[in-house]
Amino acid sequence: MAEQERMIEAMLFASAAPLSTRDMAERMPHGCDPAEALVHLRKRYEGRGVRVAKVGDAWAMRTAPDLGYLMSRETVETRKLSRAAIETLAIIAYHQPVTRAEIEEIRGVSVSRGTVDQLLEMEWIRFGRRKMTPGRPVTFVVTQEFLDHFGLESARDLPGLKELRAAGLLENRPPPGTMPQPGEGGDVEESETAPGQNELFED
Amino acid sequence: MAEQERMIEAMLFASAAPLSTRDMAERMPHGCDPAEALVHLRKRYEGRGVRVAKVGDAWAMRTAPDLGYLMSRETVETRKLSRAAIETLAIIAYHQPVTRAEIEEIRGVSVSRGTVDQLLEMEWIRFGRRKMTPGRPVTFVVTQEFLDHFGLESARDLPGLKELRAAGLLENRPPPGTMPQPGEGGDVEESETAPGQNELFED
Amino acid sequence: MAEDDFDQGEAVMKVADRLAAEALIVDVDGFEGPLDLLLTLSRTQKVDLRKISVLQLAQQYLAFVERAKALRLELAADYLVMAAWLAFLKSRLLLPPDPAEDGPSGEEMAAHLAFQLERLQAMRDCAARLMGRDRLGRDFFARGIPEDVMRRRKVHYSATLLDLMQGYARIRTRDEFRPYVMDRDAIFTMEQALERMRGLIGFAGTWTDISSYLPDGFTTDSARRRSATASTFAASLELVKEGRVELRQAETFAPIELRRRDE
Repeated sequence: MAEQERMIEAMLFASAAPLSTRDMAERMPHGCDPAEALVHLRKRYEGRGVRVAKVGDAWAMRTAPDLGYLMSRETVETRKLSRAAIETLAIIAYHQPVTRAEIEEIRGVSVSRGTVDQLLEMEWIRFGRRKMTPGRPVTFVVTQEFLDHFGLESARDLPGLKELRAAGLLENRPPPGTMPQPGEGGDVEESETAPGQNELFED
Repeated sequence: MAEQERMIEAMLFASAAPLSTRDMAERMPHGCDPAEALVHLRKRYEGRGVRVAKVGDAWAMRTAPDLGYLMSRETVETRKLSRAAIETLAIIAYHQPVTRAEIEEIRGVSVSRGTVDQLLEMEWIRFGRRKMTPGRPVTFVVTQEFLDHFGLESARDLPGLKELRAAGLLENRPPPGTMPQPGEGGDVEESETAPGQNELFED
Repeated sequence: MAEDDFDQGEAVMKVADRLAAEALIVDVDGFEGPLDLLLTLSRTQKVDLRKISVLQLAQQYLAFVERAKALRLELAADYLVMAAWLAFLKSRLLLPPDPAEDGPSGEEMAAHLAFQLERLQAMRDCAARLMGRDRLGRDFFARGIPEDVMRRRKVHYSATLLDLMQGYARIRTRDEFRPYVMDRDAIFTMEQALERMRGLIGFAGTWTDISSYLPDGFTTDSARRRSATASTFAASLELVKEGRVELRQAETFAPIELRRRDE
């Protein structure tokens, strides 16, 4: 019986829906008696943090009602961060400390106040040192919470352009027909763009 | 303490993902000690159908492996991994933090970017700290999801790790003189991308 | 699997490395690089990898490559690189060491190769042990009905590192492509320069600074001036080659001057 109790305990824990004794019997080896095992299991969980509850004519494990307050923080709705927020965040992570004007220059579009506020509220970014340029604009940097969330040890561990490419993340190709043809001056273009890009990736 | 044990029992039971003691402490009333309660709870579930498993620095409830046969309906199909992906994963786990070049040295062939990409996507590996060697290459390490999936308490518990270390097989020995390095003779795996295109994207 | 290896091993013992090579050749696509092939070949020796005869292994590998050549099979280049290295190693192992020569001894090289093979084999074994473990979602299971349902609605925004990197890649690649698509107006190609100069050199009876040949609109903006200067200079060289003009420069960094050459 102890073994049968183990079986129904595991099934009730892992099942995505409540199980009737019939469901359990079907999964268990022939000759088992889930009804009796249930009696034992219910007894075992009496007064514990979890209990065996009857749901219609099926059974499920539920946390004890008096501990519901422990679950309240898990009642969160997870939403994907917007594209604008992700891009802004990425720029801050890669270029920090960075001013709003610099973010806008890199993104090529203006950054809405809401986006920055959202990232600040999430505590993924914070204000950094003011820049020593006219107007002394504030800068943004990423926080420890940011590093924790993304499983990074430091912002310097973010992969560079070359590694992004190696990981297959730079798949975009210019549309066909816009690729420079040999002898068309393609070499010149390439050598002109290179230094500017490298600059941005300097550690 | 009995009450604290109930609390962590309820929290661990309710969550599908592992929880750290910090996660738990944050949700518990002030002054609770989830670490001590965990010791008790772990003991209580010894030999049961469900057990308290350590996953990195977090904890999770998991069904006992010997009862897996009862759960055929809950089985999740994991993506079939290629031999290259499995070997790459093992090398990252046993040699972490490890760079792409080191993986290639061990396997004797270049690592296709699809392989690394797949492992990143499955969240079994992530980027680690950069290596303090020329070029500051990024490294790869295994994740909590990896530990959870393979039922490991920590990466130190990988099977055979001690023996391998004792046999010197986890050392990074530089080859004497000029050994052929992977990719020297044009790599087979990466050749799907046209060479002309690669060139254009070089930093 | 074990039986196959055994049979293969027996065949080698009885006949020769050449036949073993032939047996392997059928499976040449099945190997993951030269180290993998070497590891397979080493199994025929039936000894602990620590006691393996690297010399014998090198010979087996070279026989394999010879055989592949004879059968006109195309081997990837890295197999041939390894073959060249093993031939070198073989000669080092067979010949008495030359005291005048630098570099690692044959024994050191052989030891490292044996180490690599042992390490690769160890990693294969580890991979197999890892995949054979009890696994989440197959042998043991997580909570089937997680209770983190939304009761109190608090929005939590999430993003993965992949999202972040893709976002960044998106911005960076946009910049990368801009020159190809949009900045073509900053480029004065050599063909354009040549065409322009062919029309103008008829009037260059006296020495003229080639910078005066830059087209309108290409002299003020620095990127455009750079491009036009380069292409005009290249076009001038082309015209010299054709014997149509002469070039001269008084000293380093002095203006480059051009004059029509009369036949």
